[in-house]
Amino acid sequence: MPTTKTSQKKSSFNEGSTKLLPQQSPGDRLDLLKQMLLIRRFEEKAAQAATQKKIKGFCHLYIGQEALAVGTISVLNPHDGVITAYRDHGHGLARGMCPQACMAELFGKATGCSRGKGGSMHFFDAKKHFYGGHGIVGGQTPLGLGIAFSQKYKGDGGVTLCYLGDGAVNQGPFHESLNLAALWKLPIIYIIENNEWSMGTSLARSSAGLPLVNRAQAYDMAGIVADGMDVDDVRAKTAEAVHLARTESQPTLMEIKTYRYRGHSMSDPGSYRTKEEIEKHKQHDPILTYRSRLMEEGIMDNPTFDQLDAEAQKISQEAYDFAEKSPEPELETLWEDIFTPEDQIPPLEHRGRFHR
Amino acid sequence: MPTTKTSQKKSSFNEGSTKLLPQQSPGDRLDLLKQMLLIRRFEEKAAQAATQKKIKGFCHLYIGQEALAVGTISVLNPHDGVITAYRDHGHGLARGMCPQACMAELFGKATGCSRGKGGSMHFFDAKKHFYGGHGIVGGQTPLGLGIAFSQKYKGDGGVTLCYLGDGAVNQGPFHESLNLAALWKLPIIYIIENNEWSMGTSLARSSAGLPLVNRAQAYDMAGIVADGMDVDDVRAKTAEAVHLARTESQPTLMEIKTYRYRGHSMSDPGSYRTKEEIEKHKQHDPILTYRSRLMEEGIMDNPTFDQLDAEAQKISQEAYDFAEKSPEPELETLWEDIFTPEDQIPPLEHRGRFHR
Amino acid sequence: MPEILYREALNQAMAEEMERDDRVFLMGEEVAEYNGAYKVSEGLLKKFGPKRVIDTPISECGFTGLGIGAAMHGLRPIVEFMTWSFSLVTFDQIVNNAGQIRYMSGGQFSVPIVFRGCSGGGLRVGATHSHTPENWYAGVPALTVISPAFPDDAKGLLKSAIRSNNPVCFLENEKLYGFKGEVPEGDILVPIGKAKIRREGGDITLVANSLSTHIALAAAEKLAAEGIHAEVVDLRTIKPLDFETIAESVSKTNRLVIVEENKPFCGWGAQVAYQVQRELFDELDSPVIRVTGLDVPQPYNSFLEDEVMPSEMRIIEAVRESLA
Amino acid sequence: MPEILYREALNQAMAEEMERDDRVFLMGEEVAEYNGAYKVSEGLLKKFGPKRVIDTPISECGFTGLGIGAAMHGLRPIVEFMTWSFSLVTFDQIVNNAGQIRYMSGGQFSVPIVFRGCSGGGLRVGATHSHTPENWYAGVPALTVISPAFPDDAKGLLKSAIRSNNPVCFLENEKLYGFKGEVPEGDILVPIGKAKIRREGGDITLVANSLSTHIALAAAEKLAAEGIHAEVVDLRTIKPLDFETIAESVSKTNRLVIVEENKPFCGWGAQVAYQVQRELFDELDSPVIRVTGLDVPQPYNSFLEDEVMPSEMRIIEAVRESLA
Ligand SMILES: Cc1ncc(C[n+]2csc(CCOP(=O)(O)OP(=O)(O)O)c2C)c(N)n1
Ligand SMILES: Cc1ncc(C[n+]2csc(CCOP(=O)(O)OP(=O)(O)O)c2C)c(N)n1
Ligand SMILES: [Mg+2]
Ligand SMILES: [Mg+2]
Repeated sequence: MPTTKTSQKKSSFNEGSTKLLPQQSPGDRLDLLKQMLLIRRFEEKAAQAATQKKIKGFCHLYIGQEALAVGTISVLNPHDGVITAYRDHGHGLARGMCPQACMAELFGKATGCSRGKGGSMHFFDAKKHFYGGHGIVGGQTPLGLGIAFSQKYKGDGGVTLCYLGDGAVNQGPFHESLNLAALWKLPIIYIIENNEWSMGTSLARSSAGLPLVNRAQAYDMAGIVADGMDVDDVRAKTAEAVHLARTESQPTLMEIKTYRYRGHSMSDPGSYRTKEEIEKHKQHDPILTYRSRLMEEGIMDNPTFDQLDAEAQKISQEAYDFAEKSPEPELETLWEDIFTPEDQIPPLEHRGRFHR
Repeated sequence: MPTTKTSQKKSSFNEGSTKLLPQQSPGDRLDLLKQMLLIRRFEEKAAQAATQKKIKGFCHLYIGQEALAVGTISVLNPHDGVITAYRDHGHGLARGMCPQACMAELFGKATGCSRGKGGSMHFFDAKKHFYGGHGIVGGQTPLGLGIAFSQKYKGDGGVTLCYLGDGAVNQGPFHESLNLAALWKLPIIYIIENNEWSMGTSLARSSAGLPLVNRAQAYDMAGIVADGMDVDDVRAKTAEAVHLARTESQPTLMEIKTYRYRGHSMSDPGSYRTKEEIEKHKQHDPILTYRSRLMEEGIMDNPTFDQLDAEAQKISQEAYDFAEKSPEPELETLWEDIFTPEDQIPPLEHRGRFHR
Repeated sequence: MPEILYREALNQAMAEEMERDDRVFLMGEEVAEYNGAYKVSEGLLKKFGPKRVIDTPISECGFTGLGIGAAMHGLRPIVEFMTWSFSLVTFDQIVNNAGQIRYMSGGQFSVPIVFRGCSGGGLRVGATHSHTPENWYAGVPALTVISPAFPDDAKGLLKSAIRSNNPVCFLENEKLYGFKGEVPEGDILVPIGKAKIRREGGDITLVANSLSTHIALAAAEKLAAEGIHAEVVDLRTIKPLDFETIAESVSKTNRLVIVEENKPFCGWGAQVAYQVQRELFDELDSPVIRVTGLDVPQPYNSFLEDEVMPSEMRIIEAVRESLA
Repeated sequence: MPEILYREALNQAMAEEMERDDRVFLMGEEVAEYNGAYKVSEGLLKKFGPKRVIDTPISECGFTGLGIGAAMHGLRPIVEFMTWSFSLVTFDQIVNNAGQIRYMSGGQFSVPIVFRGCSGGGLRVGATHSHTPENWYAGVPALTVISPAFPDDAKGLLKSAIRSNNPVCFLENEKLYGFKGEVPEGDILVPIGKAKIRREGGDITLVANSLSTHIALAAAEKLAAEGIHAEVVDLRTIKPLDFETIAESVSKTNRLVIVEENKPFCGWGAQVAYQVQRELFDELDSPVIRVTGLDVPQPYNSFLEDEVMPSEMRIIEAVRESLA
């Protein structure tokens, strides 16, 4: 499956990807594992909190897809841009966001990364160059373009990763974005997280012309397929795309095959999929696969794994505790963040109880 | 240039198109010429009326593109659907709309095809199954899908032609439409009228991944290229697509190469193109080319051509006269056609002078 | 009379109309195999098959336009938006195509289509997912906008909407899907454009719609305990506005508080207030007061969001101010 | 003071701000090589080159979103819609992204972007091309909506808009592009959110914006001949609304007619009427009257379209009714 598709466009893909990635130290390799474990354990805690109704509204879990966010983001520089859809916890954590601020956001607390105003679908972290967390399917795809445009405009050497689901592929703005990215040679990598389902709709019921990576051809854009259950494959393929964006300012469309173990959101029983289907994918669990590989490489043994896992659990529990004991936002903060402070425009209402 | 592209999909294209078109009688062949001449002369009259300010607002002329509308529509059955963008005079006339009602619409008169309410961009004729005339670039592409959907739903054997410009290709709704057409196998033919320009923007500045017909591949949809300056080629290629839609309920994307001689609209000086470029295309004028061919075929001689041309001029002049002496709509009609009469909802205003 | 859920009432309306008329079909994201994201279309796929109950890709422009084109060709589509917030991506199709084609064609093409789905806030899903777009659509001359508060109206108005030859925006409310109420059996048709007095009272008029009607009724209940008798007008249809019913009530009470969840600036309540002061200037004993969603993007946090939404308390305070 | 065209004033504003700040760039359909569909960007490509004056494909969602993303990353885009009617296809990007990201991110991301272009009717281009969407956008809490009537404000407000760190919808008017007026040279900044008295009078207040201001002024002129002295308030900014200036004028005249071109239902005039009756109930000697675009889709025919648009005559009749 991890074959590389290239477009008619001559690209540097053929050089082979290993050249593009510096040799990883054992510590670096363990780090990927740590990140995946953190996401897994964080999401399990989030699931628990959602069941307890401590998290309200939607909560879309990333469990099963960890290697995708971790692998792709691991090849970035700190100033590169990352933007994604509403299933954003994994990307946020992989981008180095504080787990406590993330969990607090899920709880809607004042200490949340978006001050409790965004919620699960709307994580943001300006310092980490994490541009959200976007709830409208496909709506983030032109935004990603803008980040890449600005990177090129400023000449800051940055590139942008913009994620979308397999279902989002059929939103018009994504196509407008692909055309603009190719036409203007913007340093952006569109990453389709193909987890085979958009809510209860299987890929084949939503998209003609599979595989999805084919959509790149229409714009003479480079296209790459990667195995999203294998963090190393994800890294290698992403490195090719990032290299192309960084050195030639060429966009790429990546299709990364993955799978979500849980329902679409916490409120989805997910009865449209068979147990067998889910089990089949769990056989290729990204964490277990990588764990075996690290053991084979002699980098890690079982006790180390257990220790790392315990650490991830601890961080997640601390995030939970932090979120729980954090204060609710002051009612006053309702009126903040509408306009920039230096340019504040008084809202329509007097701040009394009812508006005029 | 008139090569046929087929997708990976096995289609009936390879049979060769001649099989799909019944042999034309000399009268039928002359009829194509008559229609092209009518459009040419009608548009010249419209240009004159616009210069005289008898036509207000926008007036987008079709001169140069006649073979495209005439050739494509000539293979349809009367109940098939036709829908296009704002450059719609040619399609309306080719679909058999009354030239007088068309010209009257341009003049905004009560006798216009849309009662003077639509104008140049919004021709409609329900009896002729002409679904408009649409001003928002790309906005008609999902509508066409709906007509085809209904044809299939009713099983009435109909197919739909939906036209769009080369510039419209980059509107998101078009891509959503392509995916839906392919996914649901709707009997629609999307026809890109590639006249190389969208206003002052050349094709290469608006679209990556040329030729445009490639966009079909992303949806595993059949794609065909035709020479829009050659009415016979247009007919033959359209017949293939219509056959596929009618017999297999499969959509096709056609890219038909053409050229507009005039500015984008009457108010466009068109200085972005060189005289030479325009002259080059006029060498392949669809009417003159076809005229020569008919002469070679012994179907027509010069006097006949002149007579047909005179007839087209006469019809156009009559349309102009009709439009000119037609009455302006009654002010009362302002309030009509908002809601269906059997389901009339009184508008907000009392019908007095100012609204409440 | 049987008591059923608002959600079930909508389901019945669709099922009955689909039974009655072959040309009616339902299309939207997850409406078929999933039985609807909010189970409003439960069982319809089974009953009517995949030709008439159709799951779409996430392509709102595509399937909205498809519905409009099909309506022009003689079908009678029901297009479900998973929520009305997602209709924003296809605003142009609704406004310019559904809203203008009949007029622009000089009356040649009718567009008998119903756009429906839930709208409104209070669900802790943040600013992008909590829109109440009734005022946006009501601003389009040829669009009808309906937002029922009770199961009987949900059923009777949806049936009328499906039978209307005009394009209708039908705004349900997710918080009401589980609301139970009496619904007459059989072919009930509630007229479009008629408000309903849900509670009588002589001291002040409350005009509301959808979920806000319930909040207004609860506030009226509390006010009654204080001896203030509020008349509650449930608008049901936003446009065309039933000004007569409002006017009659205000002529009696001489005071008006409007309760609407949408953001205040140019909300439908502003329109009602304008018309009331215009037509009933001398009848008003105090200014019209609006209780609206606050003029901030919808926050996620539940305390903040509750503060944003119209509340019983804000209504009661507004009533007191009006009567002061 | 030099007299220049409204179009030139806008051009100057952009040129000066682009000169002043590298981060400002202009993007839109035909803005560069064609010099703008309405020549507002004339000469800017030549001056600033293709990096900063950028022709786009016809992909409003794409380039609107691109602008917003670039603004989040620190640039200051000016996005031109060839006309505001075409913004409907990207309504979601404007409302949900430009309008909500700052709030949803807890203030982490500013979106310093200006959306601009012409809006309004009277150009004989039919219903799809004649929208006046100020009320739709003003209904979004975090959006600023500006629509200047005169060249000086066009320049001074556009410069302020470009310098604002908030997303601004800047609605020009095609019929005014050729309007000539005095414009001070140099760095004039007109404050956002401040209305301006364009004519003083003690008998009645007329509130208007954009093209309607000119119609109101013409009506006021005629009324003056009858001895009726109307004060004309040019709103300039629709939101935030300068209620103080309106209130001051109405407190003096005790009568108000609002002139707005948008369709009546939930137009901004309804909001103004609501606030006025709410705050100045006892000051009003007669009801607030609105003269609006009529509640029909915009027709193509010029006589019909003229009937739809606010006119001097309708204003004069409204004033007479108000004073009766
Ligand atoms: C415009 C819009 N339409 C519909 C939705 C509702 N919705 C949210 S997620 C989703 C499915 C998306 O599936 P996919 O893109 O495959 O992402 P995944 O959930 O698998 O990560 C839908 C239909 C939405 N948020 N926005
Ligand atoms: C959504 C939208 N954006 C912009 C416009 C303005 N506009 C009208 S025609 C046109 C160019 C279209 O070019 P093309 O699709 O090639 O068609 P052609 O004019 O060549 O027939 C533009 C930009 C519009 N009508 N609608
Ligand atoms: Mg998916
Ligand atoms: Mg073109």
